[in-house]
Amino acid sequence: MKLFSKVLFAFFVLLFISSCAKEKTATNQFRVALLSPGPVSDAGWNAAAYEGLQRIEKELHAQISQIETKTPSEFEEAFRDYARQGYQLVFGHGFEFQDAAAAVAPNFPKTVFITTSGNTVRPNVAPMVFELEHATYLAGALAALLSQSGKLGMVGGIEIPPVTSTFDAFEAGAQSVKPDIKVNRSFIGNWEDAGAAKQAALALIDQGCDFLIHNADAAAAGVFQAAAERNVLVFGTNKNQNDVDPQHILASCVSNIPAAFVEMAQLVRDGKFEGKIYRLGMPDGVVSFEINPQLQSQIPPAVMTRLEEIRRQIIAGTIKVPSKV
Amino acid sequence: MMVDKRHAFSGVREIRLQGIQKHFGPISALAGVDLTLKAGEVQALLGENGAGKSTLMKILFGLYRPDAGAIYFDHQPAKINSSADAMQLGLGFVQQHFSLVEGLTVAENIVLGKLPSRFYEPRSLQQQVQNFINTNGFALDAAAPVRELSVGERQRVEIIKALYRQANFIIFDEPTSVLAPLEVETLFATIRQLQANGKGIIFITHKLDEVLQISNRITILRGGKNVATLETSAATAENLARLMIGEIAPPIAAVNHANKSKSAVVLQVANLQVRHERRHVTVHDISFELHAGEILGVAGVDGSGQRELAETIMGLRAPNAGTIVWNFHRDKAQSRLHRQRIGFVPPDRLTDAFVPEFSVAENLLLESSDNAQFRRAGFLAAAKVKRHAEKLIEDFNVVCKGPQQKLRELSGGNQQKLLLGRALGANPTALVAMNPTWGVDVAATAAIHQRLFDLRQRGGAVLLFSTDLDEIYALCDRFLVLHAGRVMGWATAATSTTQVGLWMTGRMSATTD
Amino acid sequence: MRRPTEILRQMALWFLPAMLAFVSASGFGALLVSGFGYSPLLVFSTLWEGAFGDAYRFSETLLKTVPLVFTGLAVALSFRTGIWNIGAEGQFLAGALIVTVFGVKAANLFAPIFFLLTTIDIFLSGALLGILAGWLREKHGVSEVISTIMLNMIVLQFLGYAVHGPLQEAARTYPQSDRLAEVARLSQLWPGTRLHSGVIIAVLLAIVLWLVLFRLPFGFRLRVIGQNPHAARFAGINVSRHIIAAFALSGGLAAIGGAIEVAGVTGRLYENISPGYGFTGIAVAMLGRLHPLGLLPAAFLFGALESGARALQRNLGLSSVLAEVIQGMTILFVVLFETRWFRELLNKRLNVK
Amino acid sequence: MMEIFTSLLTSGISLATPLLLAALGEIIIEKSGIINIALEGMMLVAAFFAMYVALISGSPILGLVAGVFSALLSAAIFALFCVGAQADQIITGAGLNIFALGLTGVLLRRIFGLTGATITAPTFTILPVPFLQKLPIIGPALFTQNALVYLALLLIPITWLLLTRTRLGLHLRAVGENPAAVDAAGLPVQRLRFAAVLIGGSYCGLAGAYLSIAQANTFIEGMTAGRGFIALAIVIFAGWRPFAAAAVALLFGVASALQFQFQAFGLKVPYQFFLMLPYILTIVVAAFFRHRIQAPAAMAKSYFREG
Repeated sequence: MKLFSKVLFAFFVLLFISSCAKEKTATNQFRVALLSPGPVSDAGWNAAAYEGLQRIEKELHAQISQIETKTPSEFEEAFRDYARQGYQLVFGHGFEFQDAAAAVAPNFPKTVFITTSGNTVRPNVAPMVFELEHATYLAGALAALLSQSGKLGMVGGIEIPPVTSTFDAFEAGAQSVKPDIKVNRSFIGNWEDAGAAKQAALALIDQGCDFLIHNADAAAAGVFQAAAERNVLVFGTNKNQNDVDPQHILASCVSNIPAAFVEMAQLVRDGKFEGKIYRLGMPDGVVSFEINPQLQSQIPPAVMTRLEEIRRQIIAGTIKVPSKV
Repeated sequence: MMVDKRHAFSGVREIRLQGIQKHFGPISALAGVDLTLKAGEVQALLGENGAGKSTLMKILFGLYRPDAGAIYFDHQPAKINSSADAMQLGLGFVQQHFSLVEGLTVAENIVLGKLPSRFYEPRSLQQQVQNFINTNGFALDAAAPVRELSVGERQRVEIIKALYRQANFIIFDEPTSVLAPLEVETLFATIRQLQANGKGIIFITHKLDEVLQISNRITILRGGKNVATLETSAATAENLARLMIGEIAPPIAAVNHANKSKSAVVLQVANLQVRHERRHVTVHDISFELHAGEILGVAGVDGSGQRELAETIMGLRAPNAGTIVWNFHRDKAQSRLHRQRIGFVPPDRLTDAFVPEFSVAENLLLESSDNAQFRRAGFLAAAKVKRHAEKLIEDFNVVCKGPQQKLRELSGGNQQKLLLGRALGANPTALVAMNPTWGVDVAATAAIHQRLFDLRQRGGAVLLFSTDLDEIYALCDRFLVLHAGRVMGWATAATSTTQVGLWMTGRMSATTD
Repeated sequence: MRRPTEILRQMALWFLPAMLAFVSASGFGALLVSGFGYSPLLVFSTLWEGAFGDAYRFSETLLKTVPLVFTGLAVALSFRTGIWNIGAEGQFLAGALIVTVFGVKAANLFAPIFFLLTTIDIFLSGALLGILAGWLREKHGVSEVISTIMLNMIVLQFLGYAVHGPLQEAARTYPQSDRLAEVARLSQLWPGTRLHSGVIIAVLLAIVLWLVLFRLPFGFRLRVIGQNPHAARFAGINVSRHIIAAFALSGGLAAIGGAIEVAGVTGRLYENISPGYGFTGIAVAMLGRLHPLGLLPAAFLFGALESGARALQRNLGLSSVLAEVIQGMTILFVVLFETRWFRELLNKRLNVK
Repeated sequence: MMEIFTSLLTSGISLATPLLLAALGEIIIEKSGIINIALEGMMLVAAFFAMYVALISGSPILGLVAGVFSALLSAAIFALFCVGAQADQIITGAGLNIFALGLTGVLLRRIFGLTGATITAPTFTILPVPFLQKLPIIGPALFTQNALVYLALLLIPITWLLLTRTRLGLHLRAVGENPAAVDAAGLPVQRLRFAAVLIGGSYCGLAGAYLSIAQANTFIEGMTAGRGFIALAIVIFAGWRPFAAAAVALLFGVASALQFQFQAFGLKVPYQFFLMLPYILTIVVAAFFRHRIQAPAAMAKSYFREG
């Protein structure tokens, strides 16, 4: 104990000395920050947001900053810190950032807080909702059209609305073309445990599912692995994952998060931001359904035609894709 | 020139320690001690606790490094930096606290560090070790886990370990302090046998009778210095005591066993039966009454059921049948109020009685932390605790730096005095004591015996469990002899030791009635 | 009279290990960050500023210290009693759960009754988890290390279920509870910051626990049991009952921490309410030498490192993982220079001269 | 029905393998009187290096070697602290866990870019054992696995033999019970403990490599997902016995597999209850099979010679 307080004392002394040497930076640059709920190295949800941030830096010559926040208590702190430092735009990458954004926003009217998904709107708070459901609906339809067993499987990370909503759309899409199709879902309870994701996928395949879709972020690697082992087809989500396993990934449900981020940043920079829900889906070109060219041959032309028809109807708005978010 | 470690042991006739010095911090434990050991002799190393006997032997065995001095094997200097060196030079060490691994079997313990090959098969190893045990004339099961052995058996494991390492000189550090009288006889027979085989024996003790009985030569240490070395034939108990203590030991209080009229019954034990959860050591159908103003002894060898009986009487173990009634309180013996009326001296002070890392004062508080005497507004009152400790330290002549010293740092004798003080401090109506003078020097033993006797004189009742027959005879008004959990017979100081000895071994039941 | 060299030696002994621990941790940290193209000096100044740069940053550091104090106290109490309670995480979550139940569903109760009931139930939630582990250990011989690790996972999943099911917000959209009613929230302590009265409760409880452990007969007996349960039994102490009590108190302390995090900071229950406060609490307690007051600075150091690490990310773009490396290294160096080996080495070196 | 049972067992074994490997390693370490809570960190480091080396060399075998080697290095650091310097084992372990999580993250981002990449590393493919795989039920479950699973199965008896039939094992058990006695017998206490930590560390290396190049074929930050702590519990639950550890790990693996089967089956119970299943089962079984096997007496205690 005694020694410990000494460490602390020494720590303070040295930090105080070093803090005298800090450099001050003050700029009038456009400044944009990102709060990610997980590591940006996940090659998925968080990585896409960070890519968007990087594009904002490059294309809009903005000064950027990113922070990984894990608990709700950190969200508000991070928002406040960025706002205090004069950032004009702060993204909270997930529905869970709404509360914190709403709590901080009134104190910092000059900063715009964007949450990806959510429904909280303030003059300077808005959610940006990616309607990935448009693409998963298509995936569901395609899977149902091709499925021999009549069973489809879904592997999720944690059961949160952005995930269940995409799964609901997948199910709806499948049932729209084959009403008696069975769709089962399985959650692993986190975003990192690829081993568990693999076993969850294998269990679904054992139950007879011959098409899988995931929304498990980094852990999806396990789903792809299971698909490869049992030679079933699988859909990628969020990013275009067709290259990850070209032999087994039939198509990817893609939301172009980076492009949307840049667009939003442009709006804010140009003063065109409004406090409203920004829905971005297939009609806006932000969400797309990309079929893996290497497996294109496995889809019969009749199915392709049917798929194109559904796609058109989604874009035209004649098909209402269910969305909870 | 160094002794060649591999071949030295076979021929060494003499080991000489010269000018050995050792300091622990500012305290000087050895201030230049000389000692010569010869093959084929039993040399007793005599001295009070703290005289430096154990430290000297630990240096010889490489467990401590001396600050100064040299060791010669047949006049050639030897460097002993570790116990491994010592063992290679043909030394064996049977320590007071055995260095055995409880979880391993006897065989595994014996070969530990001496296994010739990288792989072994437990059963053939056990067979091999069993043969070794048998050929050396010991009775011991090589396959038994050490955890289940009695103290005497553990000691035998240590001796066999030394022999297995082809030890030429074997050091025994107070070997009898843990043994029952009959086990002592067995040990002495073993030692004589070893001596006959040409081994050199060093026998550390502070018990004069043993010295006179077993040794050829005696070296006496006092305060870390040589006092004298003499042939046993030339020694008497009186001059040894004078050399060891510096003055004649206070005589053990002459107990006046004048029969008092039957006083009140303090404790009534009827048809008690106890089963041990793992072993089959049980207490069979024991009944007795403990009266105020008497010292009732329970004699028996280690493992005779004394421990189980004592623990049951103290409420630490549930009896399977029978009743225990303390006449002044009919509640379970565990209640803390009760504890202040019955003092308890458990057998092993460091594991049963104390928290070695706590201070002396805190250890004195162990049984009475709820006592209003030490509290102020519900909190422990440090000043009161300290005053209590200071008083006890003074009353029981405990040598320590004060109430704040860690208990671990006290010598065994002082720890024991403290333990007795704790048990007697609250002026109990009764005292249950197990081996209260275990590992304690002559002076402290006398003091403790006096305390027990004083309690008796004040009208207190004492239930004394002991494996030391001398103690039983010296103190008890009457005693029962326990063997394998059964009462073999009742005795008084007038009963012959032969009869009691037979009862203790369970070989013959009472011939009278 | 002491010679000046002796005084110097004493001073060196006092100061050197701490300095060395700090210098080595920062040295290695500097090496690492400069490998990534950052100026070490800038890194340290940012770290400092992030933790203590202004009143607001300081308040955030304190805010991060609070939950660690509670889990640290829970761990310290149990370890002192010889209980290896790894379950502070689960108990923390249980407390968070219970305060939400009351804060959302029972807030219309008469205020004093509400507070009484809520506090009791928060404590009970953790205490019962502790008692369960204690009961499994005492009656069924299940090591508390197993049961508490398992209970952590179970409570975590149960909390997940709760915010998807019975406790989910009225809108039924997100896996989170409704906001706690105002009556259930802790008051703000410092306008303009998020600092809440929980920080006072934390310090008070640390003092109370210190009193209990070192001044009350009950705590004395707990410490005896922790050191030598056998001797405790022989001294007439009912060991089993004390152990269950320690389990309960330890669990209760952690639960209060969880409740305070929800009532003071987040205002709602989420699945990931704790980033592992229960586990960090183990390190906090050990660094604080299992002393209720000693772990206050330990928790504060962890809070400061956490706060500083956020600043490193925000202002320098240093990734969170790099901050973790520096944190891990600091812990390692502090323990290294706390060791017997190091103290002896130091003693020897200084004696030679 | 049989098929479901087989697939349950197959899946269970696959999930149990990393737990088993880590638990076996920890048994060796704890038997020597050291408690290593840095299993998680050691596995993570091994998982990363196994993936990385397998990826650049194209050989899963080389990846495995790299994984074991990196775990050995982290075990050596742990041993230097806890055996060499006698630092507190629990804090050191906790520190090492944080350090490993950070280090692997830093390296991943440094090598594969800040936003990561979906890495697909070369892997140990499934290697059916001829004949044996034809056995009913257990044949496909036990003998259509990858080489690392077989290695793990082999390591159960090997670990048991090591502890009960070799000189080193005898010395390790002794040092965990009573280091002073071992010292008195002239054996090098610290070196033995060092060896135990290294051997146990290499098992963790296998466990980590299994995660990244036999199971998921990728590396994800924090992918061990608490397995190190489960392994710690398994060791105690199994009473420090290798075969029992295998049984407990399998129980845990099958329980985990069971919950995925339930979910896949479409049972309408909140999935959180399925995820709880293995943990509840572990507690229940532990309470049911009550045994009081004593922990190594000197566990978590540093040894130093006085005087």
